[in-house]
Amino acid sequence: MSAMGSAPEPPQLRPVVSLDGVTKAFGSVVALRDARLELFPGEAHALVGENGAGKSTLIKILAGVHRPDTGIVTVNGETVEFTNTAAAKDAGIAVIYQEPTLFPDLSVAENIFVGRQPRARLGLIDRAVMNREAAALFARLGVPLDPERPAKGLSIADQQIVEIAKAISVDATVLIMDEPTAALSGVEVERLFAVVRGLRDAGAAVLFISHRFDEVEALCQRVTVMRDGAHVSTDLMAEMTIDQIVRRMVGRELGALFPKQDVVPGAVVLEVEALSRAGLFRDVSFQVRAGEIVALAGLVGSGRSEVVQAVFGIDPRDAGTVRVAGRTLPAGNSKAAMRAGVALVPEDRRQQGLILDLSIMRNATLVRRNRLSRFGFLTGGAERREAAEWTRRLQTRYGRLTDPAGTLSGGNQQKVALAKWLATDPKVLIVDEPTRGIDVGTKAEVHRLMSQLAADGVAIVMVSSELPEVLGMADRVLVIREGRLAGELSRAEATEESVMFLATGRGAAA
Amino acid sequence: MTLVARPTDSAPTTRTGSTLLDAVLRFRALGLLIALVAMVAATAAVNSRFVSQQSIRDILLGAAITILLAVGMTVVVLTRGIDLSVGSVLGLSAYVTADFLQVNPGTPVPVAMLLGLAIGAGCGLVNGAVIHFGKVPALVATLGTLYVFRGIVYFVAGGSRINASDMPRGFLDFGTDRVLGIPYLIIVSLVVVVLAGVFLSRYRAGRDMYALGSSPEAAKLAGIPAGRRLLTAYVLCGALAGLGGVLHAARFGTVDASAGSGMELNVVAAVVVGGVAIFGGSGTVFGAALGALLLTVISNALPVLSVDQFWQQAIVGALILGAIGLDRFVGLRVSASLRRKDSHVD
Amino acid sequence: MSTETAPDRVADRPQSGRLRSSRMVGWDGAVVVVTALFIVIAALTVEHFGTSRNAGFLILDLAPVLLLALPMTLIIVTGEIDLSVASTVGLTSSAMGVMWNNGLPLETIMPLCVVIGAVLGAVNGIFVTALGLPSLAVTIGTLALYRGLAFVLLGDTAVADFPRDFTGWTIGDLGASSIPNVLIPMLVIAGLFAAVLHATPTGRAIVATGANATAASFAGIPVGRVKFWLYVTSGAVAGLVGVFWTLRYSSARADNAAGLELTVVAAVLLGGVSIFGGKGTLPGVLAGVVLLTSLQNALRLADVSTEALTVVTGSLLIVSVLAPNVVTAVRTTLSRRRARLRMTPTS
Amino acid sequence: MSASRTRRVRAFTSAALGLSLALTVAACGGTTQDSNEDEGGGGDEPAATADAGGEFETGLSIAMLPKSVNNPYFDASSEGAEAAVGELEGEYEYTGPSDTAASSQVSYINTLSQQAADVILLSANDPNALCSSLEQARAAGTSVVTFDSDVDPSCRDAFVSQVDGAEVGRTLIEMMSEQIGGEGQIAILSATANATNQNAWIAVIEEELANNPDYANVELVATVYGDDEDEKSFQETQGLLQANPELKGIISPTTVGIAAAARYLQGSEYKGQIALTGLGTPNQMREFVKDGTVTEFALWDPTALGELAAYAGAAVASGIITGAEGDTFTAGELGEYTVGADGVIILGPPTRFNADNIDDFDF
Repeated sequence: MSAMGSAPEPPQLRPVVSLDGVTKAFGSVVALRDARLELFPGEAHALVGENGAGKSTLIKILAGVHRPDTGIVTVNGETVEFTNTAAAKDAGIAVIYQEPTLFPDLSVAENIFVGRQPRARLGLIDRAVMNREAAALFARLGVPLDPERPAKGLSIADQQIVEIAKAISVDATVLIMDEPTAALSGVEVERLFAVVRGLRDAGAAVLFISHRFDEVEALCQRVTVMRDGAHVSTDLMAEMTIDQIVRRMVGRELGALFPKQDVVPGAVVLEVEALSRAGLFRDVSFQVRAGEIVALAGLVGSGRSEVVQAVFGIDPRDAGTVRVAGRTLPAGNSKAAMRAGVALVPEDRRQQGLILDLSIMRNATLVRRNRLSRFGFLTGGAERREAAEWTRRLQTRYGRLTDPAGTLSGGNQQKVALAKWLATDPKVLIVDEPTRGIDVGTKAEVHRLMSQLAADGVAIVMVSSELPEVLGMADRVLVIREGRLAGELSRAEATEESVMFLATGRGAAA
Repeated sequence: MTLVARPTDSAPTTRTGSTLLDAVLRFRALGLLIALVAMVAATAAVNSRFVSQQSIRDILLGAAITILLAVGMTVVVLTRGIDLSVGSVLGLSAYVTADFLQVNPGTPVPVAMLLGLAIGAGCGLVNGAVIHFGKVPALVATLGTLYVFRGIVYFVAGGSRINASDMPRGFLDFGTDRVLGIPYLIIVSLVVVVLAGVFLSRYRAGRDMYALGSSPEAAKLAGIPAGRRLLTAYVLCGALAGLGGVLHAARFGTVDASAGSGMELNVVAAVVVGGVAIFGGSGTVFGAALGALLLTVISNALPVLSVDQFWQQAIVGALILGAIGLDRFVGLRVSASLRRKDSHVD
Repeated sequence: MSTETAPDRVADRPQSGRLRSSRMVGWDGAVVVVTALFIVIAALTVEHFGTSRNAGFLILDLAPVLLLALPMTLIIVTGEIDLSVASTVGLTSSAMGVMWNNGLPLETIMPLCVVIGAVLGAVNGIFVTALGLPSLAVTIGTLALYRGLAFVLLGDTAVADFPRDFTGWTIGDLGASSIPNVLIPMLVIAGLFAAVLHATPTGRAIVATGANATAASFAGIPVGRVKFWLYVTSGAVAGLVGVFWTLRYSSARADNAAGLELTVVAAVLLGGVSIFGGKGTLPGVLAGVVLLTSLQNALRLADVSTEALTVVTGSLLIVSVLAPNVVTAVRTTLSRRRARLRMTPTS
Repeated sequence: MSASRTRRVRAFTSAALGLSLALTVAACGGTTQDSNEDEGGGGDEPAATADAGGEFETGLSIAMLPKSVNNPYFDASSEGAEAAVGELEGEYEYTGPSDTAASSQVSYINTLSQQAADVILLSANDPNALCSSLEQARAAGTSVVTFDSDVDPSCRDAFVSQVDGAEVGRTLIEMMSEQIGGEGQIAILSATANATNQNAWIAVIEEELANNPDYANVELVATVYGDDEDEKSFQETQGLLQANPELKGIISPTTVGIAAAARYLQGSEYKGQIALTGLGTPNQMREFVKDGTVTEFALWDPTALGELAAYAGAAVASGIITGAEGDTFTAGELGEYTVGADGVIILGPPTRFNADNIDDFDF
């Protein structure tokens, strides 16, 4: 994608939207502390930061979803307090969320115009006009979507397009986009950017959140970096290099982060052969030896999580075999996998890894509940001892073992999720995005722990979307593209470029 | 440095799915109609009087009140709610209205209907407030008010019964008279079905009901005034149950404290059989009305077919199970085929 | 760095989780205290309430509700519901009458009734777990279906000639005491359920399933199977209650226990079980059952009219869910206000 | 872990079986219906003898427990009972469940016996389900007199019957025959299928039709049950008319049924074509008699029934009667009554209501 031609307009004097000194806490978790941001008309502004840096919270405050605990939000110089999303909308703020939020049962056109459908006589909704306008929006985006079909069954990319159409349909003065391109193809991204540039040049302010720096460079004039919920810096894009930005996001040099010890791999522990599931992945085969860390890399949505879930037996598989230490596992039977010594720490710890309403103790001992019982009964003592032991080993910080897991910070939640599986003494440990959304210090601890486990002879499969983590931790990298194994790279071969090449099937993005 | 793109470069040409879903939805309504026709035909084959003018009028009359309540229930179920108190609301409205007419025999019928609507709307408001402001699940809240409203009827009515002779002639005539051979009650129900149908399909507030039930999270992000819409839905449902009470009084001419007891089951059955998704977001009042009609036809056909009347309740239960099972089955098939069509793995 | 899950998506979870847990401890504890207080006050103020004979009547009255509430608690804790229990009682009662009329010995009939109940529960379980249908809709359906089948079996007639040995034992007292015979088995069953829920791996699985079914299945818990067996248990217990009901009233009828499901659900919720699943204790539920039935008993003894009983039951049901919500809302407001006070000066 | 799964399955099953067996008490030989035949009936007859000339005690606490409290029929009975109790200078209470389940009545019987009521006047929802609690109440010194709807004779002291069953049946068929001119098809719309009273009357009607030459040309083609619900009775009436095109008349021996049927006929094309008679209250039926939908129907006076029940109850509690055949007592203005077989006291013949006399009654 080429950088765009025209020079950015100098920002005007008065910001159309500003946040100052905004804090927001969810229980004990502080998502934002002293966040700042100014958006000027006619500028495209990038907001970057690691997961958990507070970007999404900041957006949701601007969108009226959350209310800040302290701090000031202004629109056109006036202090505002959005009590709901409608108020933010009325103030001219449109948001495209990273996860599409469509109504599956409503038509595509109606999804775009919900709450403000064009009306004819007697206040009746004029469907013809609505469909026409929706079709016009899609024409502007260059996408042939049928406005009358229900949103149910749309692909993620199409859903995102509907979201975009929704946002541009309101002629917003402020357009906020939270990773809108994650699911889009190159052509679609180009079209989107053309539309956004048009809006920007017409005087709208655009806040753009993305992890693709090529896009950030192509679109934005200024960039704000956030870390740990706080504002780090705001600069003109032209004056920054990507290296500088990344350093500010991470807060330290990259190289030192990932201490994988060299281990001589042992016998093959996990063998996956020709694993397939209709519509998700096909013909995936690999082996993992004791002491090895094998990374499954690939784009989001390429089928990595689905593969490991089928290996563990949470999901069914249509074909293929999984063997652990030579024994074949039955399909779709996670209990058998557990008994064979497989553990899976899933991707989304809030929905899959932990039960936030239950106590730390119950979470930590949930998978071992049968082992800990005596004569079929659990009296609490054994659970407490075990939970205390493992939280200590993983240096988890908590108030009491009986506190709900939801009261912990993200990093400590991840440690509890790890603890409950490590307690099973696994032969094969599958970790899906092991450090997503946790702070840098804990990240390093998790990596050290994985390295230690590998040294102790555990075979580790790591699904990760973070290239530095993949490159730093993995002995071998398996790249999945569109549900198929695109290639395997040794530690020496694996670079950002080579992984990206396999993941996308072409050259890494500029 | 990150891996977030998903380059689906495959040209976005095949974006169908609408036709398939449409077909399913049509199939649903069609299936109901077929069942209805088959039921009527089978019964008429046994006894041709089943399709006489009088008989058809009787069936429609019998369905009229259930249809009315099913329309209100549809609105509530669309928002992912449920209102189990409709039977009690009907009883309360029927008794209070009849009592009022007993004292004020000169009251014109429209005023009586307004009174019933108001009583029902009040009950609906209580339901809506407890559900929305008190954050009590609809099932629990309306199960509670099922008791409470019935208790109030007992309290108001005690052991007394209002008989036909206590109510004004004009009101009772309204329960039996016809225009062009069509009884008033049926006309009232049809008007309500059409109005509610237009409201749900052609007004913003109506579409919001679908949106709320389809995805509450998305509705929040879209700035849909959930509170106001929920209150509207429950008030509407209550008001229609209240109107149903007035029609009940006019039709049967006898009202005591137990009027409408247990009716909620039939209404929920009608709505579910009529293809309204129990978890909201899809379905129409026309489907629900057809569902109510089908249930009435069945219960009217049983005595004609000399089927043991005890089967009736069992059939209602089996129909509920069959309807939700069928919807689930069809839904799974559709989503499976959509997934296959949409997938990038061949 | 990829898609940002972030604290936002389920942002207020941690907070509400903490508040909810503290409310839980408060609520079922509160119900136990309120129940105890109520019984003391009623014994002092309502004539005849405190007599041992009344206690006997009370225990017989609450037995079916209590028994049905036990599996209902477990089912609601997994986030599902079973509205068909009372109809299952009716159907097993009808079946019992039919089998008796056909000359089967009672010793065979009674276990058969439990098995029939279990089969009826399994039907619910299959619809809910194998077909993945909403339990509310399924059990409303089987509520009508089972009651209908009960009438199909026995019509509107009653079978009443059960032997006195059995009917007498059901309503009889232990020796010369005024402790009903049924009390001991009832307490044993209740203890069994309490132990399963609170002190076994199965109980942990049940709670985990209700709190977060996805996370539970990722922890290797067979969510569907847990629910299925709970429905089977619920049906079996309903079958047992069908036997008890029939013998207690020496009358097998299709309409036995009609509408009882509402009382059972009300008692369970009153006992502090969250209708959303994941939370609830059996001591709380026992207190809920005792409170509900002794309240009705006391009101009857105090000659309070039936309509009041109806209104009280309905109101208690709503209040049992409403009150904790109000408490939570007040606490949230207070803590937010406190947070603001704490944070404002520093920023 | 299939091992633990099977273990759990087995645990469930064995627990379920264990529970049921626990209740199965000892008894091994197998208790079947046949081994039970000598049971029931012949309960403990009170040993006391009647003091026929005795005086009514004053200060008796007398409670009426109807099938359900929200029923105007029982409201009328209660009025009569209350008046009688007033005469006798006793305490009167009217209490009961709002539904018509037998189990609900048990709770009320228990409550009344706890409150040490002297007399319970009961209209039973089930002939057997109430017996054990009635026995407990009687053991505690409460006299039980049933009215309107009886229980097993062994569990009560006396039964005040509204009317001689045979006479009701005969009256009903006689009225119907008169209205259809002595020939044609008729049908019966009853209450519930196991309603004791209705079934007894229907049996009499059938017997009359079979044996009485006056009714040789009258044919009973169907008996349906409206469950004493308006809607149900409505639908059953419709069904009757559709299924039997030659139908000339309907007998509905229940107040709910006759009112619903009348209301249906009034609004249909069958008005005036189909004769309708049965048992109904004048207030309910006045409308239909005046507009010609119904010519004549019958009923006893529920107020008098309640009054007689109260006197009978007081007589038992005062030892004037024991419920044995031949005992006599005076029921205020109603006059003297004699206890018949099985402790049954009969109020008197039913009253027929038609356009000429209906305005004289208000109940």
